[in-house]
Amino acid sequence: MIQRETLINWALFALLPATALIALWMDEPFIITLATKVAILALAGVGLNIALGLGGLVSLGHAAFFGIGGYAMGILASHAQSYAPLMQTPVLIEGTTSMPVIWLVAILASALAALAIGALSLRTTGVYFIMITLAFGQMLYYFAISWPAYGGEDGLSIYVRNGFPGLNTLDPIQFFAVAFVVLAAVLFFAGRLARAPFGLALAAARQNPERVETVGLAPYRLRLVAFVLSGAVTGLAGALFADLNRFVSPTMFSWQMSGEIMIFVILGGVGRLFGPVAGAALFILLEHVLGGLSDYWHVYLGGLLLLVVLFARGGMIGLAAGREVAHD
Amino acid sequence: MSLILLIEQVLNGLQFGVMLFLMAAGLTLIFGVMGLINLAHGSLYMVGAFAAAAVAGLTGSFVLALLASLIAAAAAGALVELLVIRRLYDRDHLDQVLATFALILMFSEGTRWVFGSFPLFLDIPAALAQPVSLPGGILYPAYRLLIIAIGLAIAVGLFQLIARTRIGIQIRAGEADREMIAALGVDISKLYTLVFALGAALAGLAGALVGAIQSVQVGMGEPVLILAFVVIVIGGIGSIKGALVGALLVGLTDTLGGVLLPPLFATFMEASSASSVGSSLASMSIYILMAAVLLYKPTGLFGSTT
Amino acid sequence: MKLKSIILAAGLCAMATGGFAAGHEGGVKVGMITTLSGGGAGLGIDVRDGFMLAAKMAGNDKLEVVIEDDQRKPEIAVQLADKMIQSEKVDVLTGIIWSNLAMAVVPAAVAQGKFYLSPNAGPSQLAGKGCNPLYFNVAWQNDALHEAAGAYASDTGYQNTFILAPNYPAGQDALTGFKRFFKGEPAGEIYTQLGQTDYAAELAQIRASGADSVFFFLPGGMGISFLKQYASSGIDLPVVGPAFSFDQGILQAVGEAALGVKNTSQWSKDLDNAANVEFVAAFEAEYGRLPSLYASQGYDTANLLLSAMGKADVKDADAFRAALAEADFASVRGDFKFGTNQHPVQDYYVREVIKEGDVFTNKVIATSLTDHVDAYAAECSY
Amino acid sequence: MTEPLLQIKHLRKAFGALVATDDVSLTLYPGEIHALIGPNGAGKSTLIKQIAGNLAPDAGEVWFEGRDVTPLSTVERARAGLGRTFQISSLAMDYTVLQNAVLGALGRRGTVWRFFRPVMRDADLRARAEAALHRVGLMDHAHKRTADLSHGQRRLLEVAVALTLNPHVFLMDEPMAGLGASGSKRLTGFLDDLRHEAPILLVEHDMDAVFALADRISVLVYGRIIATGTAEEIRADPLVREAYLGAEDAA
Repeated sequence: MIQRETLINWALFALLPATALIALWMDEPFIITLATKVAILALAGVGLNIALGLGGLVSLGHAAFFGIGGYAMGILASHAQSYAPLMQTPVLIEGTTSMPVIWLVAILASALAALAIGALSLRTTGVYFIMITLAFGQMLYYFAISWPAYGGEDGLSIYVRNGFPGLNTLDPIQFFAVAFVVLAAVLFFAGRLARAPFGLALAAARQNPERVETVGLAPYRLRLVAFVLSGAVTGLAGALFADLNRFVSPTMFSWQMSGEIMIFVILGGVGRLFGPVAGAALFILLEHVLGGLSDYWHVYLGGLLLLVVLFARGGMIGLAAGREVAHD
Repeated sequence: MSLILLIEQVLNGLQFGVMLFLMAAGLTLIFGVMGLINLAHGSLYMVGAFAAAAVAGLTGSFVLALLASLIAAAAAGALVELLVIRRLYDRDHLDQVLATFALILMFSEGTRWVFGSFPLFLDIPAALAQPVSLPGGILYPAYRLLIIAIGLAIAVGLFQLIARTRIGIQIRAGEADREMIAALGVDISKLYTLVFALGAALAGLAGALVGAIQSVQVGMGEPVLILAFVVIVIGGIGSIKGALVGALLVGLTDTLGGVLLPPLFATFMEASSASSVGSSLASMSIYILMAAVLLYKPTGLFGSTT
Repeated sequence: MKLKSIILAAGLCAMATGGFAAGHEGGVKVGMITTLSGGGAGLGIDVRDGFMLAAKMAGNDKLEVVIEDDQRKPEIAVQLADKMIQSEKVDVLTGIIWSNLAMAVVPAAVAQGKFYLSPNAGPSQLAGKGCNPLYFNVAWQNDALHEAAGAYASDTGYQNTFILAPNYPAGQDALTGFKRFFKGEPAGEIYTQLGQTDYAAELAQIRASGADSVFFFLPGGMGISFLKQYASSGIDLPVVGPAFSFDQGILQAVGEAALGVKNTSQWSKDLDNAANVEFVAAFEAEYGRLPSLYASQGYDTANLLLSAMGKADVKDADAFRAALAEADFASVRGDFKFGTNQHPVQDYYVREVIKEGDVFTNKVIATSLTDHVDAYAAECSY
Repeated sequence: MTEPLLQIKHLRKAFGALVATDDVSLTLYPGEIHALIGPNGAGKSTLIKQIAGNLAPDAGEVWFEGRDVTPLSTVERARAGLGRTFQISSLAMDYTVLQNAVLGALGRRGTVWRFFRPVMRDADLRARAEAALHRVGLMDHAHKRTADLSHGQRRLLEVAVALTLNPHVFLMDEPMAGLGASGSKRLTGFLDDLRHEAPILLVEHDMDAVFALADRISVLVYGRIIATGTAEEIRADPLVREAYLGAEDAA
């Protein structure tokens, strides 16, 4: 029997490309751009959800990885644009405009950062963890603002979107396809992850770390690996987001960005695989509907968020699917 | 750098630290007693500043303005506690972070709705607008000395309140054991509202005091909020003593870092890039301090180890 | 598909725009992206109000304006620009307040064949090597007000001014701009943190430096904080700054602390020309407040556009561009023309902060630079 | 006699002025059940925590299978073969009964770094988990959410998870608590057999079970072991009668 939540997930998932295709047919390229934005922000949320939903790690510093991914793209592409190599000694490293290469670099760079930040932060728990991740995010934010080499506060503009073999990424629908396929692949991976041995142990460590220790597994290492995977996915989303805008700036590192990524996860439902997709879609929709209604739309957004937190604890998918069912 | 300049900068760090303490004390009390992370604390700071500016504009009295900041922030705090916050006590930190993040959005845009987009005017009283001479030939703004004095007085008052009074006993009992306090026959929800309003009033007062020498504008609370969090995390969440020590540490590190690092870098770098690199590092310095403290003691300097 | 044209670069712009001629014959659709919510919303609101006032006064029903809020976030601005170009199919973009947002939006927009009229930001990249035939700046190149301040400081006889600005690109440009026209030697040069609100440490350094005057560029709340703290620090040196910290919207929040400060600007409410008198009166009547620098720039931007609409069809990009370049409109600043890089060649004034009744405002006391051409114009070639 | 599998040497732990563990030495030999009894507050839980590695002793050593494990963490001791059950059930409450057991089997296997294959379709792990559930009689409840189990069933699940680990020594903290008379009796029978797989250090309040099961009994009072011996010896010990059994009026 197909569970109700699974049904909702697939419906949601299909909605995104359907929207993009209808927009293509109606010649509304901006709607495609919005759908692309949803896909990319959802990807960032899926990344956070690995740490937050599965591992119970409330990171208020995921903008750090989002920003690192963004700057990986910005730095590589700007060097390619100006034909100035990134590094000459000891090995020659040149910039690139190839998306797969940029993604790889973004994933590696943000995973590395997550390893360092996680190794230090995971020594703490609870509020301390929330605050230390916030502090690391702020550290990178201030660094990015005052680091003149790549534009400082002004950020970096990349005038032409990076390339993907065989595709014209400047065509909105083709870029959407790229982002959507990446999202689908990561969702598939995250779904498998949650059911794999690692996911079982990680989620157990969230529910009861003592239990996990007693069966001879170290929660710290489980969490660290989860944090690294989570950071890597969010970093990948950052690289795509930078490509969507053809622009990176330190605001990608800001703590409001961390808050927004967290909002996508919560709006959709913490720990639910497709939660971030629903959350990001709703957020973007609200931004455009409410933003058109009033200059003060943040008031309504805040009110809505408050209602979700207070009265709809499973998020939107939780509301629609009813109580979470344990499954094995 | 001359000694006089250095002493003056230490005073500046002290003043900044004392102001941070007013913010951090409320945050840490609220966490200690209710176990709540309140991101919207910065909004109460902003409410205090706006109330003070509005009242000062109407009456011209700075004392009334300070009073208004206390009352308005306490009232806003109590209201928010009654309507929203009390539903969050049994929730996990994640829900608290989100709900209070939502409150920030509402407070900020709501204030802009009421007061408009431009900064408001709030000035210090003329009597304090001149610097005073300190021993050793140091000229120091009278108003900043006043902030230091008020801050220290409040610190002493808070310690007394917690050590000596009935409410203090209840607060300590609440920190130690939430069930015990109910067993003592204390109306726990009233106590919570009271503590929240107290914390809010302190934040509001800080907003008004600082608003008079800075600018009263929407969003003024967030940078201070983050610093206040750094303070209580360094000091140990729930500890008033920790908040005081943490606030002074952060205040001094931030001020002295900004003053000392650029010339330090200038000793081995070209002047203008030294200034730029030095001030970048200075702006990161308190976060580095915080990370270092947490690595050494994962629950802060005065935090309980459990 | 429209976006493909980016690859084809600027040379093919005219053709790309030509493809969308259908729809509004002789009309112009303007997309205004500006900051209407969050911090700094006051500036965007003034630009918008100034622009819309001019549009209303002209009563030209061929001008259609779409307004969107960028929340001062570059990412949002870029997405709005995509929306304006892809969905709204606008002909002209305008409205951006901040240099970093302009740098994020303008290069891509002009590459897609859209005109961009800047009502506020003037980053040096767009004035020099990165200049573009479709980009017009109706306000100033970013350095200009600082250059004017430097020139004024030297004219007044200051020898060692203490200079400070936030540590970000516009701040670095500000100090460079000041020094370009300042003949003395700065007594000290400090970069503060962006968003810093307490300047006690800097004030102590100013006091200890032995400077004879102070120049600062601290936009928004930073300037308010600095001035208030400066006033009570006991330092009694003359202060010079660009108009941003002394403008109509912000001045009331600074209060007495600003009285007597000299600031440089290309516009002032009391400039005595017919267009300005009409503008100030109309703005007060329409919105019930005094116009700001930003409002004047928004107003001029609209009038520039309207003047070009009277001469050419926006679909004929070359003709429309030529019409814009003529700058054939009555600017509230008095004389106004474009230089070779399509940035203003104009006079810069020195204003002093005064009190008129209960309201703090500015009056012009001197002219600092006449027919000033920005420092980057020579690097621009199309 | 053979070498003891678990040997506690002069363990000491103080919290301020309160000495919770005072020079405690204990041994556990293959095939035996060694019961640890004592009144509430005698320091049994503190002692168990030090043996399991949750709490570092101030002085003394814990030896396991001939090596000093005092510096090892809980995780390392668990991997070395120390199977523990908790006084208050410590389980992953959102998981099903089977998932909890599979978690134990996973810990036994030791390789958790598998990110792709669904763990619940791993035949090996599942077989091991189901066998353990079967042994404690929880197989009928395998797909129930752990939070929905009765108190007694959770105690059994604790034991089942410990079984999946195939430990060399069991460390059981009051496994009978809350089981009720019939459940208690069943578990007593079960533990009686289990000692041949691995010896058990048993902390228990249920005196019937203790006297029925234990090869040796140690009595802990105020952090000190006042007597160790067979059931008969303990019953006869005047010190024990005075300090402990006297109060309970043991049979």
